[in-house]
Amino acid sequence: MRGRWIRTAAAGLLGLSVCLLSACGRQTAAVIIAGSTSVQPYAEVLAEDYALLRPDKLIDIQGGGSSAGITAVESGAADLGMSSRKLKESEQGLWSVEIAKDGLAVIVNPASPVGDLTLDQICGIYAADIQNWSELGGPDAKIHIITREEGSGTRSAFEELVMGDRRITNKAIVQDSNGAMRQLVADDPHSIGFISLGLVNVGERPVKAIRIDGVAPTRENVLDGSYSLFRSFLFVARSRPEGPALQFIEFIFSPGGRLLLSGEGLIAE
Amino acid sequence: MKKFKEKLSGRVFFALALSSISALALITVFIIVNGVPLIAEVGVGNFIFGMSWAPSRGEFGIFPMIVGSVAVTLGAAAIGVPVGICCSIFLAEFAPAPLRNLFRPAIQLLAGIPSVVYGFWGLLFLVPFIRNYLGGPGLSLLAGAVILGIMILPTVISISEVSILALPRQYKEGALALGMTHWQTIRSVILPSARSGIVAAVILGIGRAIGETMAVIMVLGNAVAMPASILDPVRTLTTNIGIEMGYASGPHQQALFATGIVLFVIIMILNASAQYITRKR
Amino acid sequence: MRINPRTTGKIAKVLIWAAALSVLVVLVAIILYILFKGMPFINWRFLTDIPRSMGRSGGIAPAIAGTAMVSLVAIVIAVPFGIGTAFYLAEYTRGNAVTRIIRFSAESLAAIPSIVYGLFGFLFFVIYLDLGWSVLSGGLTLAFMILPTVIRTSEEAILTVPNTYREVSFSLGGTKWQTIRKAVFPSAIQGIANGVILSLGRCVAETAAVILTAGSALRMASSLFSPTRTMAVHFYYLAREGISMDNAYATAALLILLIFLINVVANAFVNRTMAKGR
Amino acid sequence: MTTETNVKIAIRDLSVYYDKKQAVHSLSLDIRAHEILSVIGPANSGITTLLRSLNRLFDLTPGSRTEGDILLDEKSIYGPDVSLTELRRRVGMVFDVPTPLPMSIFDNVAYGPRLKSKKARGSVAETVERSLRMAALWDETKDRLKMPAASLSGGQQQRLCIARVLALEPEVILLDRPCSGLDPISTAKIEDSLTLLKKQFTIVLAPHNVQQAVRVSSRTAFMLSGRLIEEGPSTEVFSDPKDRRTSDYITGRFG
Repeated sequence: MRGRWIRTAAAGLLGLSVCLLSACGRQTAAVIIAGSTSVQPYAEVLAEDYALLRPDKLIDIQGGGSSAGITAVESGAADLGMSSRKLKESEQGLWSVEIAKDGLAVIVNPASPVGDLTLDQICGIYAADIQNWSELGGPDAKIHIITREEGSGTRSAFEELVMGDRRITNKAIVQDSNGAMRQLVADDPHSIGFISLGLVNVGERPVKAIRIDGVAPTRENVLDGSYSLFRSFLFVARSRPEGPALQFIEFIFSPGGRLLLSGEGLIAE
Repeated sequence: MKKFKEKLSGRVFFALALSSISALALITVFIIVNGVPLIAEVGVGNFIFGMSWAPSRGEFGIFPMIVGSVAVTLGAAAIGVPVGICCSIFLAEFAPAPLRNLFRPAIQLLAGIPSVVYGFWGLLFLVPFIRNYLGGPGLSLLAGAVILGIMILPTVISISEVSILALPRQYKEGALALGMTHWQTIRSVILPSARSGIVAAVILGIGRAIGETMAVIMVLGNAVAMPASILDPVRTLTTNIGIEMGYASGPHQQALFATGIVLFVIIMILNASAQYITRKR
Repeated sequence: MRINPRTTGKIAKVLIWAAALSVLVVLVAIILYILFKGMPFINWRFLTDIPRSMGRSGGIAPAIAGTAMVSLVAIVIAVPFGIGTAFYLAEYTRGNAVTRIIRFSAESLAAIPSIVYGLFGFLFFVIYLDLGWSVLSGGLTLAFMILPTVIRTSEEAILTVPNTYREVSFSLGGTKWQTIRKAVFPSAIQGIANGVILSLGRCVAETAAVILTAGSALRMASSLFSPTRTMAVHFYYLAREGISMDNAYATAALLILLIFLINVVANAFVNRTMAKGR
Repeated sequence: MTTETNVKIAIRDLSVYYDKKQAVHSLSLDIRAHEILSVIGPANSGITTLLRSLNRLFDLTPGSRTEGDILLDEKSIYGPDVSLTELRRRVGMVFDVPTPLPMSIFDNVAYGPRLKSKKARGSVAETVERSLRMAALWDETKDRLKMPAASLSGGQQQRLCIARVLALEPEVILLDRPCSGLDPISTAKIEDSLTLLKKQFTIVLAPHNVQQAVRVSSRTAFMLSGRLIEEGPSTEVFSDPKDRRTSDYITGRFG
């Protein structure tokens, strides 16, 4: 009886070690990139083009969120991390580079008469102080507030830039991606949401980006500093990258790479 | 040689069974080990009955989601169970053969269709309908309940039908011989006799509803607040995991595992009661 | 006021017919609507091309390959373990306490939501075993997910094999292994195959568990260790983020056709069993 | 103990239990080589249990327990060095309902021989033909050996089961009410084959009625509630039973 258990345990260990060994023998892509899903679409577009240039250097891009990406870089699971938030105190030891700026657009349905809000009004809406569009010059309808989920880089950028120390109301609808948020605002005439400026014009149906304190969310206004809602997209590495990772970053900063990012709506000069 | 094969085969089967069971045990252990520390830190009461969920501020209360799960599931049951039982009676007692032959494969197909397809359908038709005609943002408890009500139909229908068909013919023949009408027979003989099977079907359907994730992420709205009406957006335990797992790390991730434990326990209770009820028969 | 039993019977009958027909209509509507909207976009190019700009245009070949690879891994791993366990439960330890515990846990685990399997797979395979988001992680997670189902359906199939077959085989001098292999297995194989094929269907349809474990990479998976995106996940992104409705419908239609095919094959097994007069 | 040299099976003080219920009460009985012994008695007399003990098929029943001993050719079948598969091959069994396995006629008969090692099995096809001939089934089946066994009639299926046992080349054949579900013509055919087989085998038969015991068996044992009441040459037991319970049963007062 006892021998049987031992033998079975041995067989189990063997199976486990095979798993582990095969994990070590994993065929690695040239560069593994993980992190913010806000940055991910742009990174994928870059990688798609880079594959035409250097078909031998495979680039793997994974989502997971800014924090997960940074953790992955720290643990060595990824070569580069994508972050849509600033590095925290504890992360200052990492190497990072801003690949582009992304404006944050507050969007409403094109049917909405509201086109101009102050930062305070937006904060008031998201804190549920203002609950009806009529208070903002719109129709008498409840405002359907849409936000991103806890942990999202876009959400933390929005909280930092707009909310200060106020809280986003827990009555807000939560969507877990820019695309889903955009889709919902395009559907619902009484909704308000926020997405990357670069994605405002990317869906099949239109949404309207709101002027904030009279300033339209455009690349020029972000660049000259008059539009205040923007964040930096960072690539992060454990130390100064070399080899294929460096080559990929060089590609991003080449004229071709810049053009690609601008073409996708980011602010990359 | 034969003796050797005999011994070997027994050992191999035993080893396979043992590894399957340890694999299944592994899941339970893993979820618990990863979730319990956070529950312990926050406190069971604060975790389960806490009203505020803001992991970035260290607030981990999942009560609104428990309420959300229960409300959506009850709604789904209110829609899916009566309709499902009617369908199973229809299939077992009334349906003409050609209709039955169309119905059964259709039900089976529906059980197999990816849940995201249901969610998509809800997003296309149900959500706009609710927004335009009933009010609110459309993404709502009601939308989730309707979608889940449809999704549990195959489970409820097939298990109830099997339990009706499993009844001895004599029950029905005896009742009809006593001069009961067909409907009286169904109501006073067939349904009571098949009761335990039908109850099990309902419980399993509820289990499916409470465990569904992707379809409801798309239509529920996922707000972490107590719903005041069926037109409000809500979040369930499963969608909490599904929507936040992608980004979570540290205590936030642990809190999602802890959510998994609560879900696990609810399902276990439901399932144990379903098994108890079927066994009692 | 008492209503005459004939009237209540009629009312009940009408209600039941109405419920059944409305269900049928809703179900057929869901299926036909998606097929109708999606079929025109399914063509050779859609099936064989890679997706362009996040799936806005182009095809879904990598998602098809990803679905096939992930499901295959799951089946290849879950089936031997599941069937072996079922034989152990049904043939070696029938009716004792250990069996009851195993059976109870298998049945309970079959009811655990797939998202919980996803959580487990993410932490165990992706992080702990460091397999990353990959075909292997996704496949292993799905293997865990379908294991209870495979065990249960196989055990049921084995238990429906008449006991006389076993007695005959033993009385003819068969050993336990010979009895299982020659008398029980051939009679149970169709029931087992039916369960396995339906589990395959679950793998194909699953979203929550694979999204957390196989990742969402659009690139064609080159090995078991590449991240991939299954059709169901691809559809989820297309539909939810409004990337391309046409491609979303087409992917959904393809999924429905695939599930339909799987059901037809599974039913063929059951019908063959019935035709044999068992 | 065995004064007569032709005792094939000696049952010594056998008691058999299912969990707590006792099915056979300290029963002793000699079965001689090349005889047909009928074991008669009403339902639930322990006859099936007794038969299943002779090839230890009863061991498979969960919760079963056996006391006493059974000697086959003067060696205990409960001995530590006894191979169960060997024992069951020497003591073949036919069940009360036809039990064809879900495979072809040929494969059914070949099932036993094929379980042996390659060297020991010889030509399977020859064994199958010989066995089917002995069971008087060859002429009816020789043209459709590949057909499923289930396509045969009930009587043919039962003869197939007999052929399947014969293919093992056993020494003893146990038949547990082999004709219970069959029509008189099939029954007659099976009884004919039994009489022929007597020359080569020792046969223990649980007949499905008293008349069958009279027709085919040389000796008869009468069991009631797990106890052996009486045994002797069939002619004696039926014409001049020593025990009142035996005569009551034979004359149809109960059973």
